[in-house]
Amino acid sequence: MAGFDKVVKNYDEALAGLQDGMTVIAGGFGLCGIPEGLIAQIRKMGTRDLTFVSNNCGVDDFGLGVLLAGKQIRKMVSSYVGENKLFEEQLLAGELEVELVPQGTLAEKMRAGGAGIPAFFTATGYGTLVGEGKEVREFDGRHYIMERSIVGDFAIVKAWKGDRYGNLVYRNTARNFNPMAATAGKITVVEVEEIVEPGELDPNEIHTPGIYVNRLIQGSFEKRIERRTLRAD
Amino acid sequence: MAGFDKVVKNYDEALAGLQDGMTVIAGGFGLCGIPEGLIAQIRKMGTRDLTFVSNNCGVDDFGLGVLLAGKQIRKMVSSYVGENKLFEEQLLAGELEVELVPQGTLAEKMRAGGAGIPAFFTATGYGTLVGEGKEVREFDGRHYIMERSIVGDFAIVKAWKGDRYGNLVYRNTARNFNPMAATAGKITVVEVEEIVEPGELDPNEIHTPGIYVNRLIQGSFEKRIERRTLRAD
Amino acid sequence: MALTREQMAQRVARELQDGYYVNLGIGIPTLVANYIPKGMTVMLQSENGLLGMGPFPTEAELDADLINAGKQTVTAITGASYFSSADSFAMIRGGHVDFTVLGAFEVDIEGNIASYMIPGKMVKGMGGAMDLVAGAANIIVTMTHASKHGESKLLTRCSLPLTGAGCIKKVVTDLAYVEIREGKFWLKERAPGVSVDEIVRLTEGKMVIPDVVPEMEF
Amino acid sequence: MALTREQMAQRVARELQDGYYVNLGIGIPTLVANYIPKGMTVMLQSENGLLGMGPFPTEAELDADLINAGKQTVTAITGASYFSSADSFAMIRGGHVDFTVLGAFEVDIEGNIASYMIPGKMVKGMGGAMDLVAGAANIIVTMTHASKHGESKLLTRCSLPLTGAGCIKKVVTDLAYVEIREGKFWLKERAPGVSVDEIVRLTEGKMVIPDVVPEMEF
Repeated sequence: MAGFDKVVKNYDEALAGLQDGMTVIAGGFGLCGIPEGLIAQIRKMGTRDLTFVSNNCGVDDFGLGVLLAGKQIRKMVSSYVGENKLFEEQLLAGELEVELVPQGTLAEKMRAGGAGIPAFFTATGYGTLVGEGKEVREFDGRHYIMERSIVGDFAIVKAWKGDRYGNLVYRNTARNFNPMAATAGKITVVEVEEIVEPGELDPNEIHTPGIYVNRLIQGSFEKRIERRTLRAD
Repeated sequence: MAGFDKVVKNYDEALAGLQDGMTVIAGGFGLCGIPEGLIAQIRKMGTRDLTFVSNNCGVDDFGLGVLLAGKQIRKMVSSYVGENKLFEEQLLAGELEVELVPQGTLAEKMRAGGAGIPAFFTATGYGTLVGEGKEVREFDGRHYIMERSIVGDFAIVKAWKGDRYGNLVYRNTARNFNPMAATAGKITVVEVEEIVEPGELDPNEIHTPGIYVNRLIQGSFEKRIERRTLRAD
Repeated sequence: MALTREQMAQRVARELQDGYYVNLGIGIPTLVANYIPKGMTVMLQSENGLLGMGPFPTEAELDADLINAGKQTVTAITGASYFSSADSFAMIRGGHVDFTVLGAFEVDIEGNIASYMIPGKMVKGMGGAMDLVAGAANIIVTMTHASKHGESKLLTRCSLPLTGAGCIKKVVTDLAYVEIREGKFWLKERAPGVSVDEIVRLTEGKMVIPDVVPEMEF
Repeated sequence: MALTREQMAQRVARELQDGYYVNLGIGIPTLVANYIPKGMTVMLQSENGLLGMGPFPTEAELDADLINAGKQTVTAITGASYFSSADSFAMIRGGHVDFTVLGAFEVDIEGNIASYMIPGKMVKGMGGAMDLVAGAANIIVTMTHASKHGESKLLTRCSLPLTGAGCIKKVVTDLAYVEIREGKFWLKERAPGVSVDEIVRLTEGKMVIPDVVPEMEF
């Protein structure tokens, strides 16, 4: 099954073809479940003018924040940003554009992009700034706005385990946006904690089937915790 | 956690409240993964004028076909019907109405119904009878039709294992329409092969979270095979 | 006396019912989990993708792959499930969460809510708040009745950009429990020792006052 | 000589590439799986919810919970995955399946296809066919060139209700391999021993004939 072996040799190969001005969809919520090595590789490549579709933009020295440091991001499509100072600086300086999208709408836009659905209706954002300029439609007495789907030139994804065919499983809340991101990239690149052989993952328990995955690489992860919170006992 | 124990004592309790004229969404593909005991219970109750949203309508003496025998179905919303003679007879006699929906659109209509999305656009069916009378919209140079979501008064679902909180896992291709059906019922009733205690199912591997499940019952299944096909060796 | 944050959470908790699936926002709403009435169980949904959220972890339980919507480390209870953010918001948008508690800057007599953006300040985003207010049939807002400068937060018309339109029906403030319907606030309860006059003075939007306004008990 | 069903499947199989995810319809398309070129692997998708479909089972392997889109019992290969029908058609509609093979009653010069309904006969439904033709970028239709009565199935305009509009680009019949573009059929290959004249005679829609039409080899 050589044609289905998605494992690439190194990070250069993992992100080969990524060019200035492209749109990248990234998995992760805060610093949880982010493709650390792939972000580091984009930093190293110095690719510029990127549009990132990602729920958040990391912190100053970790996650997508490191690409702000390199002034590599032109636009963020996110639900919540500004956990880092660079973001605010670049936004105020006009170096960075931001499009705020409600979290659930963002997740659904990615899902729709991967599923061949160009647009859908949601009540989220109706009557708010998010709904401005968007088509409004009434269904069964309630108002909804039309939202378009999102597809990326690349998707960068972090999974727990992946087999050589690209079948993926995620762990706990590190799943978050990763499964939708995986479906919505023209080229989907996945970084995993462990590469296993086909058959090691139960076919009933695969979160992302390998058909969505173009390239797979084993990473090593710092897994930084953004808000370490403990209980007393 | 008494408030979360979804297990009901018997089939009467499982389908209490089902009334003439209601819409029922049913999981299953062909005879695979169908809620056999719940269908039998509807047969026993004799509820009439039901609209069933189900990919198929069973065979003459099994699956939803048994409800045709009881003349309990007024309308089928399906992608493929007519594996049984009763269906054809009742259709020609005007006793039964059928709305044909492409299989993927049907699955998505259920998913949208459960997900609070009242309508979505798809290329499926554009330029065909399915698209007639539906809104057509062009996105990025391609034509799409608008499809509405479906919600049922009841959903009847078959799963492999379920814990008392209603967390479900399905087995192999018996998953099919069941996960979407589970989300799209105002009252979702699930029949499982095995009831387990909370914690026995890995939280990373649950296909349907218990929030969607109102009632859970342990069934016994014939699991009839529609097209037994073997290879020579 | 105005309610403490803990008392506000306590009052909100009285709206819970056994078997409710509940989403709690950041701040006072989070405290509601500490006041679930005895003999009652609710299950907490965290919109990043967890149903059955448990308490914060011990040092030994700490897991970078297990956080809540506020990005704090948490635990999961027995019988929990994890899912994607698309599946999580399908659950929310589809109205499957029984009860949602959120903070706010302002609410108004039309049930509008403003909670994510103050013009002139850095805009950080709405996160999941717009989805939560649009998806929840049963939602309660908890916030102080007025600002520190005495400016009412219960208005005729929200002054800040909206998080959602026409979706709020219940508000617990530090002074009162108020319902919203028919374009009016309806005063239902007052904090112990707080006069109806004080509540009326600090409510800018039109408010209906019944003959008797019971005091909350703690 | 017109191609046999097996030869038609064989000709279709030459369009495969190593690493393709493939959906095969019922009938002749199913036979394509028997002719995957040596040294090449493809993975079969079954639209009811299986990626990595294997051969039919032995008696010992028989499993009522494991069927294909034609409702036949099947097996799954090592590295397969199961998913819901919504996820399966997200995969199809989203264009993630590399290659789709379907039967048909008719195709026309605009790439329209009719394959599910003959008016006057009992309508059984389109199943997944409308989704498959709308979702696949790379789709090949295989059918006999004409009916038993000599009526062409390659038409100017389909006479039967459509399964999809403007979506077919390649057709393998028992007589020829034909491409569709610019509102015309383009004759690319002919079955061994079948004359161009016979193909033209049995093609109702406008067809472009190159100077040389190579014979297929088997």
